[in-house]
Amino acid sequence: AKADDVHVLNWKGYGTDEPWAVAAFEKATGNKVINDFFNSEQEMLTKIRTNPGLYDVVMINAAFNDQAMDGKLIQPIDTSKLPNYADISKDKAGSPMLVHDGKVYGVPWVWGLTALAINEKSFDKPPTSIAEMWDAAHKGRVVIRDDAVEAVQFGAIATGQNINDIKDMDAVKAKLTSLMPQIKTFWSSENDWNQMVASNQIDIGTYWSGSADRAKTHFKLPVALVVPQEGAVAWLDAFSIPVGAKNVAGAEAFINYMIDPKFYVEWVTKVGAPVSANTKAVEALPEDAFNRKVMGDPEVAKRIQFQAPITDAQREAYLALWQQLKVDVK
Amino acid sequence: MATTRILEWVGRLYIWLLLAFLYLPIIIMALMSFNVSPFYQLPFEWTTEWYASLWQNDQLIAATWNSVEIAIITTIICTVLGSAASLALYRYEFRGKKFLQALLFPPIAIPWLITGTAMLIFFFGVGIGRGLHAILLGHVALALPYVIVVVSARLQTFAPELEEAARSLGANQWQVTRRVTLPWIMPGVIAGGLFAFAVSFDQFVVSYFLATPGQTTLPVEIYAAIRKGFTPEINAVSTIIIVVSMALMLLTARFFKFGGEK
Amino acid sequence: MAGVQVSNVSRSFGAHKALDDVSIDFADGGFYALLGPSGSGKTTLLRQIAGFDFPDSGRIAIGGESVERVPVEKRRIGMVFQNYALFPNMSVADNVAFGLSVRGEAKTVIAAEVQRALDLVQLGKLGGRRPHQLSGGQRQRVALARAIVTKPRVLLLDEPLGALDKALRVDMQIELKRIQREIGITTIFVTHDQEEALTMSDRIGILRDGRLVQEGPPEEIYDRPKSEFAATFLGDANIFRGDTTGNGIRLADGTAIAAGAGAKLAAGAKASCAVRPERIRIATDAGASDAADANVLRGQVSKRIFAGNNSTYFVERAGQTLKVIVQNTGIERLAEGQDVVLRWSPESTVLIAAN
Amino acid sequence: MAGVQVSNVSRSFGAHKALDDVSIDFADGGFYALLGPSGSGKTTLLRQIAGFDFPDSGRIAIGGESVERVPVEKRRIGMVFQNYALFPNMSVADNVAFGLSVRGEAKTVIAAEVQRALDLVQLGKLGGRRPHQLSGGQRQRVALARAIVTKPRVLLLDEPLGALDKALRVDMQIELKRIQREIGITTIFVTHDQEEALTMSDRIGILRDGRLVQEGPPEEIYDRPKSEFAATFLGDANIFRGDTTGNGIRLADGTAIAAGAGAKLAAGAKASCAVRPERIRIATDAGASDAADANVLRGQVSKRIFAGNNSTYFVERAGQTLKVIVQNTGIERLAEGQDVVLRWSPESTVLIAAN
Amino acid sequence: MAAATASRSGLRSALPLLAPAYLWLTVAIFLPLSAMVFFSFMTELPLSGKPWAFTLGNYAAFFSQSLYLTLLLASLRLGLEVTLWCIVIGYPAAYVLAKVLKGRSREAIFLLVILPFWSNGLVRIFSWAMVLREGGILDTALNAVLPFKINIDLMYSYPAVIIGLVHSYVPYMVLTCYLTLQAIDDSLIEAGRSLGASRLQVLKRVIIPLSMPGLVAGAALIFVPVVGSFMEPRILGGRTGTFYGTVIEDQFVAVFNWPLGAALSFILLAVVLVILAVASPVLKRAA
Ligand SMILES: Nc1ncnc2c1ncn2[C@@H]1O[C@H](COP(=O)(O)OP(=O)(O)OP(=O)(O)O)[C@@H](O)[C@H]1O
Ligand SMILES: Nc1ncnc2c1ncn2[C@@H]1O[C@H](COP(=O)(O)OP(=O)(O)OP(=O)(O)O)[C@@H](O)[C@H]1O
Ligand SMILES: [Mg+2]
Ligand SMILES: [Mg+2]
Repeated sequence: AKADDVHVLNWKGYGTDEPWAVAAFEKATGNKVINDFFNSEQEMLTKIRTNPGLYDVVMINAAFNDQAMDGKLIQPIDTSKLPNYADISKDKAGSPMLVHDGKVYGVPWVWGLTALAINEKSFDKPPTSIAEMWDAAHKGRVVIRDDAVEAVQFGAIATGQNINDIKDMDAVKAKLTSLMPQIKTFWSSENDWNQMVASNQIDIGTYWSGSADRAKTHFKLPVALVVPQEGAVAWLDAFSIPVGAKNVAGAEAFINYMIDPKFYVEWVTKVGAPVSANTKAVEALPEDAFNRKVMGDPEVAKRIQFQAPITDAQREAYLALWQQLKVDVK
Repeated sequence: MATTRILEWVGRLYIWLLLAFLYLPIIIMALMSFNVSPFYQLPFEWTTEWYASLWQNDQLIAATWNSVEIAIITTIICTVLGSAASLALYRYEFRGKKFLQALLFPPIAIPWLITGTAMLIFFFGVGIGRGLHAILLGHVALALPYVIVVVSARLQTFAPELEEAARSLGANQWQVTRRVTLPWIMPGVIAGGLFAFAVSFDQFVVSYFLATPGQTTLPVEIYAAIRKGFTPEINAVSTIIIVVSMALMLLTARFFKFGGEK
Repeated sequence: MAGVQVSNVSRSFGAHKALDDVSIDFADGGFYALLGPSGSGKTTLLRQIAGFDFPDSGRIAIGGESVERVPVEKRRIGMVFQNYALFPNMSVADNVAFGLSVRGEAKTVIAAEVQRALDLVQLGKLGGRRPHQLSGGQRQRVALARAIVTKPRVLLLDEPLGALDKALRVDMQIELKRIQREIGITTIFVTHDQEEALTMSDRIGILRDGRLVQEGPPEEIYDRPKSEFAATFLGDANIFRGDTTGNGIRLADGTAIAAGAGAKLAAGAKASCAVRPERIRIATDAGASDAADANVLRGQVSKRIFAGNNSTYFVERAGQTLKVIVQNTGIERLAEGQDVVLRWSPESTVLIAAN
Repeated sequence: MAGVQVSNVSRSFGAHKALDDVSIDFADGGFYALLGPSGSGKTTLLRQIAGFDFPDSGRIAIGGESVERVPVEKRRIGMVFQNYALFPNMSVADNVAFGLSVRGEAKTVIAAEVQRALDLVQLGKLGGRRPHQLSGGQRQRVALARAIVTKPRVLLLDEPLGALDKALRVDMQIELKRIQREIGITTIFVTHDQEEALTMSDRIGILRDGRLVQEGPPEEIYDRPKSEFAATFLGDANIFRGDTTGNGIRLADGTAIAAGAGAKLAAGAKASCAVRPERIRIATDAGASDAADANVLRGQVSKRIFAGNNSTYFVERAGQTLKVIVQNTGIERLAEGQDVVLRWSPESTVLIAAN
Repeated sequence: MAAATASRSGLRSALPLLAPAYLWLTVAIFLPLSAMVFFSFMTELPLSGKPWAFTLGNYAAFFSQSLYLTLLLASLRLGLEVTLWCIVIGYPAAYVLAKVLKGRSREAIFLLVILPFWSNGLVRIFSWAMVLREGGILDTALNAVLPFKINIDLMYSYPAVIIGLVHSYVPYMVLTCYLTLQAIDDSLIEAGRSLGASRLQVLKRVIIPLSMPGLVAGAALIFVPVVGSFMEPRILGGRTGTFYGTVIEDQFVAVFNWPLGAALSFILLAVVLVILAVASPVLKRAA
């Protein structure tokens, strides 16, 4: 990597690779942005491990920050170099998931929910309860993401438990088991969801808040996000700088740019995005913007539960459970 | 005579039905590249917007070129190495031949995901690293077994006395191979080459692991794109590829005869 | 150019001995016919010489040099395969051109040579055809043209004219002989056509069950067969079995047969006499006896078979059917059932040790 | 069982007429030999009868019924292919069993029949081999066994004995004749072996360039050829060309040749006389003239070729080389260069219209 | 037949021809996979920086959880069904191509058969979704033709997986069978029929056995990857789309448990090789 290249590792189509943003950043700083992508967190970790020194910025779900730090994959960030860092909401900036021994290993970027989304054509008025998914009327028209952790955490919410401290696994399993016959398919990408809604194949399912917003505002699909009264899973995405990054200065500049309100507003309006961790950025949105009105609603804030890091053992246990459920339904 | 004719027509009809089955998704893909909705939504609304935006999408175009180049090089290397290996397996008897033949199956049987991961680690470990060269290395290895299996199947039908006849006329091993054996197995080599191209061109996993940022291949672009929303630009580029290759192939078929007479 | 020495060659397929200690010296520039029943090892022998297959034991030399380590393409042979082995992917002309073109001859030279070879086998106009568009005999001629166009030093021909009609075959025989003489190619020729073997070759070898039974110039083999097998295999023969007298044998019924040729055997031993059917004169009367004709037998005609230039009479005598060949000169014909007298000279009778 | 009627059949490959308006009536239960030069359409004709290929025009009937709409497998034919066409994936026994087994015969019946057929072609022990492990002649015999074991009503044989040695060929000829007579199969037989054609068949047809040139019983064709081609193609003939007199021709040098057989032609027309070489008597002296021998020519021996039971003398006379066949009775031999007198009867001379 | 041609020189002559291909395979596949074999006997990946030890536990996991066996059997069944469908659909096409069509059109079709293969797998699958779903093309077309109303919703079902896989793999069968069928001498077919065999009997007794090498090659090239496939089942199969391949994928993608994933794949490999080994003499005998 050349000194003034900034190598960024992120999901594809997730802000950092927007051509207009990249162009603006390059124009402002003279650095050149090179994007690389991953398809799963595990893969992201593998890519960092097997390419030491290649990446300058990497986007890591806060729940995985721990693991990356333990593996000595990322380095502390000098937040003083990031003027916009001051505007990050305090609870997020100070999240124990990102700050270890007082050092900042991740700069919060955006957060969002895995909640429910509905096909508006199938509902006269939006449901309020997660129980809607179990309603026989929707048999065969329910979707859920093919992700063991999320599915189990979702089961926890449905059974009224803390997603980060599930006490009654059996209840979760029973609840999910009874959900399986309702299900049409397991989605894995935004595209899946949108296609299915577009062809009116589904009524309801779990979905990401930012994606639901994008589907509605950008693609004009009949999609509405529902944050059920039982709660929803929330996640926080943050930027980190890998150990051995060759262009730390560039990385800092890039991260700062990414949490800048100007970028954020443009991102939301042009493309659709999750909620920024920068309070100023959210405030810069129009009054009735989804990310401000719904996501900023304190009622909603009370109901959501942020994902905390989980151990490998837990993860494997969840996967085993999830696979068993999928096999049993065959 | 009459039944022969009828059977011939039934046969032709059947081939057309098969082609219809094979091309059904391709036609839909092409149609959707002209549809406004990126989610295959009906009713159909005509647009060429996706072609226009494809034209702007340097990254996708660059990735497509990378794919084409890698697939072509892979095809060439695979057909050469694969045909040579098949010939050796056909011509000579030696101990361990069965074992070598069995070794062709792990690359096919082990899901590409595992192979790709293994390559990533191994290439990282021995310093081959990532990049187009690594992708090529991987693609050739994945496609080779297909070529060998296909060419070997064709070789089974070869009459060995033709090689003898050629040698009795003073042809050395290489001349025999080039002038007598190769023409006979050519349909097999071509089929193997087509498979190799397909394996490489549609190879996502290995490319994905071995690609470096900025230098990717078309499947990698496509798979990464679906997270956000799969744009019909991809349909557009796929349509262009199919149309161009179809034109090339029909042209080839017009000028070369390889399935040909006995 | 180069003679071929086959020394003590054996070759087995599983338990079956296809060649069993065969030694033959094919003289330089000679024309050698190999004969033998179906499955006797003729093709196998040619394959050893060509180098497609290797003897289990024994040695083969071409031009005085052992060829054990010489690959086929360096042996400078030409071969016509029993099943032709034409290259299906090439036109007739390209098939014939193959040997010259791998040698890197100039295009124009090749074209001229190929045309000459095709004209020679009377296929001058079919150069553009593919082998599968040819008739059986046409294919065989392409194979022949392909083998001779390279002017090899040894020509191995495995029934090269078997699928041709008589007229064409004679033409080809003449061409083959001419080429062989002109450039002195050592030619080894497998054929089932006896007349062909007798008329064309300098020497003949007879194989049986992988062993060389007899070997020599055509007339010698024909006139002095060393075994009943050789006598009946090459040409036809009436065989009489009995005990040796001094100069012939005595049959079981006491009739003596005088033999003027063949082995010298101690009196009393079991032996056979062979007489060629064409050497026997057949007549209706006992008179006009010729002094030289010491052997006289009586019998009855049971059948006559017309075979173009001659006819064969089957004559019954003491439980044995004798064959007599009579040239169809257009005169006398004997009726079936007629009593006849057979006469032949001792010189026409070969004494053979019982085997 | 069933005769085969071929009526006005034509078949072209591109511009080439492989069959040109051929009509032949193969009599029920008859043994019919098809002769003709290489590429004359013999195989093509068999293929039309078998139903592998279809005439461009004309009609084929088997047993009186047109077979245009009868598929191959319903025609109840047996065929020996020129290239054998053995199934490479089956053992010899399975090849032979094929026809019976597709017909659904019982296993034990099949085994017995197959063994019988294999014994008959003297391959009883090779049932377990694969075709590629056989010699050429062995393969041909398997093809023969496979065709006859099903007892078809029409047997189409395309050079079925071409790869066999004489002894075996005679055995097979006898077997074929026996089978043909026993179950009365109509047999159509392509061969290049003239003796075979003459000795075995009831009738012979000669094809040339896709046309039927002459057709009839063997002796008739041999003794009364209707064209120079027929005369020289079947058997050998000395041809004299000149102008017709009343009962023969006059050569350019004035010599008259008397002909006792053949066409009746108006005096003065161009015509030929054909004389079989075996009909000519050759002698060193002019004396002892036979009254019946009206034809006498003088010449000089240029060559003698030994051919087993006979020898051929080549005699030069007025720029023409005449052939004379003499049976090798073991007596007189003429030296090359010797002046000789040739004599033959008008009855041995066939008058042929010039073509 | 090959044995007959084999020269006696054996390995030494074969080596120059074999070495490039097998060296390449060694560097790019066998060595990496050996590393995977090594990992499959570990408790943790050394990469992750955690302490690791040797264990057979990953292989034991296969036997201790019925889940894996169930899925393996399901995958084998899927492989078998897809292979059979490919034979049923592809073989006749190969036959027509090799024995019925003549001339240029044959080469063109030969090439056209493989062309769909050159499009992206995922794109193809999305197109299938369009065809198979309720209100999709198949549904609409059938309802337009049929007098009564039916509901075709094959999407997200086992048949959808089969259709998608057959579509992806049938060209293998067509082409490999074509290669051997085209080489069969027509006179063998004629010989069969002259002996009284119907077209069907000739097909069964002569043509199929002679084209067996192509059939076997095609079947192997289809069966083997289908057993390990995960993408088509996942996308087209909906909630029934869980197969052995998808659980292996999960071990790599969802959790960082490569040792288990690798162990599961090598078990798959072993099973597949055993099946091929057992099947090949059976097929040979049939040939
Ligand atoms: N498929 C074909 N295409 C073009 N010409 C052909 C084809 N098959 C046969 N011929 C030609 O038709 C003529 C007759 O062929 P056919 O095989 O009947 O000859 P044949 O009498 O059997 O000769 P032979 O004794 O040499 O076997 C030959 O000149 C041959 O070249
Ligand atoms: N590959 C083989 N495996 C087993 N036996 C074989 C093989 N090749 C030849 N033979 C046997 O060896 C013997 C000699 O075969 P060869 O081909 O030399 O006979 P041939 O004299 O050429 O006979 P023909 O005149 O019939 O062609 C035969 O009995 C044959 O069956
Ligand atoms: Mg032979
Ligand atoms: Mg023929």
